Amino acid sequence: MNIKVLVFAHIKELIGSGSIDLELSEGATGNDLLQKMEASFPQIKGHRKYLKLSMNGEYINADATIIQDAEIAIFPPVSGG
Amino acid sequence: MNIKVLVFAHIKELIGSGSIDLELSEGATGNDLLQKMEASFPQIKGHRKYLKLSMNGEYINADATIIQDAEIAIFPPVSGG
Amino acid sequence: MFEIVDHEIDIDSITAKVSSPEAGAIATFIGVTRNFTGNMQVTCLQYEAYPSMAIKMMKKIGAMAEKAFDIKKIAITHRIGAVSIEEVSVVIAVSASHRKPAFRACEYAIDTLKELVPIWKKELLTNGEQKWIANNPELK
Amino acid sequence: MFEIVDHEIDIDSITAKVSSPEAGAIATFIGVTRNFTGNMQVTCLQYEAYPSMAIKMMKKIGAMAEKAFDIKKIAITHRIGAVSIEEVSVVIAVSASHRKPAFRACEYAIDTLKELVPIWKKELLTNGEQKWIANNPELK
Repeated sequence: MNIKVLVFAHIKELIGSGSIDLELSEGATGNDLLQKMEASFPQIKGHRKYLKLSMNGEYINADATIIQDAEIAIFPPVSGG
Repeated sequence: MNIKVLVFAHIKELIGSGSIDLELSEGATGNDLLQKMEASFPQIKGHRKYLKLSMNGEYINADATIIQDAEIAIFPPVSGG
Repeated sequence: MFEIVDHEIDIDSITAKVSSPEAGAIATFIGVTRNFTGNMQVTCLQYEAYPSMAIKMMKKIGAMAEKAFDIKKIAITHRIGAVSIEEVSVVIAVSASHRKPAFRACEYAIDTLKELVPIWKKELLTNGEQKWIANNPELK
Repeated sequence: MFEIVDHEIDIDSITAKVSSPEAGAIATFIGVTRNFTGNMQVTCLQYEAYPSMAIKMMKKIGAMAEKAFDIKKIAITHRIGAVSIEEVSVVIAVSASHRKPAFRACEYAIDTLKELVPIWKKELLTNGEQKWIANNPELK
């Protein structure tokens, strides 16, 4: 399945784009997605320990299953306020 | 000594004036002043237990000595805000 | 920074007073006239002050807040006269480098204002009654 | 009641949103850009948001605050883009019958916003450096 991944802040700067299309197998988890991202963008390796994941605007754990057509986002810890 | 006493809120309404001139002997205390006030304005009797006293804009206890030319005020518990 | 006014309070102008390039946080408290007290409907609140002592006590509260909390600036404005429903009777604004001391000092200031500052309110009820209020129920 | 804007925030309009005839107290938090971070001088803060999720999280914070505290209304506005020194990045306003729940809910809302709402800030320093900030120092 094709998944659109939004990235923000420092991660967006490292990747050079705010939106990435990834091909994932059915039943893939957040961890699978992160691995695939790191394979495509090695420059984000080392950031994984603090990265946050969301699916359709809700936080998810890295072991959650990615649902087809969901909006996924990867970003560093938030710092609004 | 002649003392000017300011009164506020409910006490002012009971007395019908915001400012009273009282004749007190030298060394008179807040209690003496309150007694004199009650003698002149019996309608404020019964309110004494909660009345506050100030001298020159600072709270004082009823046993404090009244200083000549000081601005004295008598008022009910405050309720601003 | 400490004032008693007899007209509507402009909240922005009070927060502007405490603005500082070193302040990252401003906490404010805004007191507003409510429509009901218990089950009695209110027309407006009528505030009366002992102005010179009220300003003196507000300054004291400001000094105590600056001593007790790591804040930059504090401003207090209280309105007197008739204050209708949804109108503002008091604004306290506190700036600080960080938000915790701003909140603590703002809450301290309104709590202490209600204890010390010689201002009194009378409720004018829709049934025509008028009632002086005590902040501290024990003293009613 | 929950919005992200790319222009100056008008504080009065946010407090007006939470006004209610049943509310006697409004507590607000105003976040402002400071001139220094540690000993580095700041030119401005640059905020970026994931807007749809940020609004969703703000609504969640509002719902949680209404459940946890006896409040009437809550409004949150966050600015994105460049925010200069002494300019406002975020305003939270909470109305309640009484002041304690208004303060508690306002503080809860800003604490939780800083944990959950997907907005990030970058410091632009006078020496030309740019630095992304983490609210939680453990995660830096």
